[in-house]
Amino acid sequence: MRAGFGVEKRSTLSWLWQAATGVLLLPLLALHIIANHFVVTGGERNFAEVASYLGNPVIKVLEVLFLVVVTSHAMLGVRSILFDMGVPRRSRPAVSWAVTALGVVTVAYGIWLTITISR
Amino acid sequence: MTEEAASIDLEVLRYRPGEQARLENFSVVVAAGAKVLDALDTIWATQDHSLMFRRACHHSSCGACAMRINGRERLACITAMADAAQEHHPIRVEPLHNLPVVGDLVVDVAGFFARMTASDLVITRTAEPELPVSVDRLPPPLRLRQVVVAEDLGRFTRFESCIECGICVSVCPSMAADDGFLGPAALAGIHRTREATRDPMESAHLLALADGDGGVWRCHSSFECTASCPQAVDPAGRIMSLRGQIVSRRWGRLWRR
Amino acid sequence: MSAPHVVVIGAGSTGSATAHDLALRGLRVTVVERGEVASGTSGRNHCLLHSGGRYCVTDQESARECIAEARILDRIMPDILERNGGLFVALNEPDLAFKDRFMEGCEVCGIPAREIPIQTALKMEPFLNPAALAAVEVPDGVFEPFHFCLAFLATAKANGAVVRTYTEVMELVTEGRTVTGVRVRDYRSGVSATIGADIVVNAAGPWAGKIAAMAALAVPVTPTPGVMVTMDCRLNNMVLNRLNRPSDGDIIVPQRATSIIGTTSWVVEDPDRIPIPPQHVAQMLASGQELVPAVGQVRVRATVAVARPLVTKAKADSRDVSRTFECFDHSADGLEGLVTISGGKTTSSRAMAQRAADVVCSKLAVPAPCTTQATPLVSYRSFYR
Amino acid sequence: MAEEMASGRRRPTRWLDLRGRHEGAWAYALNRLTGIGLVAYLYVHLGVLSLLAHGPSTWNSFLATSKAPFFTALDALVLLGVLFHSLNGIRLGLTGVGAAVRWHQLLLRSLMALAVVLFLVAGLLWSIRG
Repeated sequence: MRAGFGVEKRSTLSWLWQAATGVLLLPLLALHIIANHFVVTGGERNFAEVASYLGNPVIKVLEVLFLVVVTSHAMLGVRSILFDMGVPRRSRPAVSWAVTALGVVTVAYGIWLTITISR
Repeated sequence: MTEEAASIDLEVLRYRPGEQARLENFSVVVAAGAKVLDALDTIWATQDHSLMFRRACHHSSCGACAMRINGRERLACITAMADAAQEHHPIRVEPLHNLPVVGDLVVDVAGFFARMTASDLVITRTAEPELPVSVDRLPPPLRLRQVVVAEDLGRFTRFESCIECGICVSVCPSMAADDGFLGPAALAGIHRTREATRDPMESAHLLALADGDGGVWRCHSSFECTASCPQAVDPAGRIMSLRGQIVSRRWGRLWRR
Repeated sequence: MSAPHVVVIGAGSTGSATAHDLALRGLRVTVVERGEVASGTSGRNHCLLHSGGRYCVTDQESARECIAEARILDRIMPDILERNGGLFVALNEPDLAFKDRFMEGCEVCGIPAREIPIQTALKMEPFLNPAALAAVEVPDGVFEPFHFCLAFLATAKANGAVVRTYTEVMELVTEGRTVTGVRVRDYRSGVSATIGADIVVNAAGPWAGKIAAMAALAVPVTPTPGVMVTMDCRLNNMVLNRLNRPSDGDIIVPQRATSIIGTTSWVVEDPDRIPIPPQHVAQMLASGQELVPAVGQVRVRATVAVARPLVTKAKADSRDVSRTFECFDHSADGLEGLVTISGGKTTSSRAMAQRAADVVCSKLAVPAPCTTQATPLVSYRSFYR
Repeated sequence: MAEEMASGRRRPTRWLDLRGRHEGAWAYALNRLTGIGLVAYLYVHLGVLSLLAHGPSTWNSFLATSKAPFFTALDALVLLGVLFHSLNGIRLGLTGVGAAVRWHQLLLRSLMALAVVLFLVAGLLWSIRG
């Protein structure tokens, strides 16, 4: 151990995950925005349109994938900002758990919503 | 500009631990061509011996006089009074950010130097086939001549370009947020040491340090360190290069498994 | 009984090396310095680690001291020296005529010197004046003066010394005809205090006279400024000297990304206020261009004037004053407890420290011998802790 | 402030202080601000979508109100944030693994130009879509 700077890496994979989800987001987000707001008359889908859109199984998978990716990107970002805002080192695992839990709840809610609408 | 001496105003941050920081105004007569450090020396010699500031070489090789001048981190010894006076009136002089202030403009570099020690950077190294740092500043005809230097210089050594002034630590937004971060200079030091060392254990240890909790992944790519470095060390570029090395090593491991 | 306590005034190269030597001999040491480490003369140094070549004709005593000390420094602080050697370059017939005397002087003083073909010299130093007539290589080197002092002080601290920067000596405390300590003002706290001492070492460089004056003593130390001009890029690998007697503007020392041309010499009263004479700067640039014509094509990064502490002997011209140092035990002036060490140059600071510490130890009847020549220094980075 | 100076304690909000900083720090601060904004938007968006679970009439009446200029302006703001964050993200991803580090400034400027173009194209499509 030199001068107290350790080599432990609890959070070092997070940058790579952030980058990987970011890359995935580029096509998924483009699809989401264009499909839902640009190729649609009036810029928004009415209820029937939404239901039929989500009825397509490929679209359903892609939208759920989008939800998972965007949520993990967002949670990693929130965690990184919280760490930068001075969360002490020993509280960091708790923060990680908290954002993970929030992310899981968010995704679960989104999936429930998707299923409810397209049913 | 005339050769005459002129009176120039400065406001200098005065501070002692436990007291409120305040800006104190000084007017000082300096010669044309004087640097900010000359002005501080003059204030110290003629007006106030209690003014605390670090200084040694007065020619940008020791790194002691790094401070914020008009809100920008610079070496006071090579910052012209005339230029600083045009930017802001009065010239504002403050200590570096992100390091504890001992008094007035003096920061405690102990934590910073401990990081440099962790990087194992030795300040002498074998010379590269070009004269370091100066290379970009050389006027083009001189640069052509430089190419000749490439041959036969294996026996020469060089001091590292990094003068350990702490400017990159002061400008770094990640450093401002995370006190476990090794910071730009130390990470650049790790990159340099890995270039120079022939010891694979040393090299692996340093890469692990760079990949660790206080390492390269805490950098937020603002490139401020590279933009502000008075010695063209390019810490950001070296941090990114370390990331590339880490990623390719991990990638390689993934497939060997 | 605890070890005797010595207060060293000044954290320049002399004071730093002296503190290190005394601490190594087991004494309790406190260094007081009114500014930052090396904030006076030592910091604003030409950075030249003398091989002795510069003095091998005019001052062989200095030259011998230089080569011996350079070799010791190479052992105790190898990490913070650039040992690229130096060239003495002949540019005209008088220079060429000086060459034989120079080679002879080097041989007498034990300085390894060899003439190299001018084409080789130009290959090693592509910016050297291509009209050069001859070049002699000697083992000159470069150090960085701030780290030089920090390394001595870091080692002294590791051996128990206390270093108080931003602490100025206001008066010497005396009892009868004995100095018993110093009255200091600590600018960090704003508090004045007395530090007791068995012996006070005055290592204040060109300010040594001011300290001595506090005890109504005079020391023959003359503040003798020189001007150095630092160029905005590095134009040489090795130290470049004019192959002749030392004179103004005849040496270019590389330092990191710069080249420093030096130097001139005159005498001032107050070493705190040294105006930089513009004609000296012009002179440096002109003579620098003779050695390295490219000097005329790059900008000036900084100009520095700083007072050397020259120990005056009888002669008047400051250039002819010996570059060696003196240690004054002021008991000869009827005042006990005060020793002044002054003169010299950074290359010889370890030897100066040895002399001062010898005097201090003999006065305190401490039998410990000097071991600084064989003791590697710790990293300068451990000074701030 | 005095205590912070003596301890050298980090100020978590210093990254927002851009006085004297270069464009890289601006990009960093903007990336962070848009990131925070987009996370907030994500939850607002999910909240609004919950109206879908209440059936067609609730959703369709919401659609009617969402045509108001205020919502359009909000949408434009979100689109700007998305464009900046994702295009700057491309730069961060590339430089972050050691690619294009030397051209990071050029890269930033080019991507920002692209963001403006994409925003204008989106605006054009929006307006002609009717």
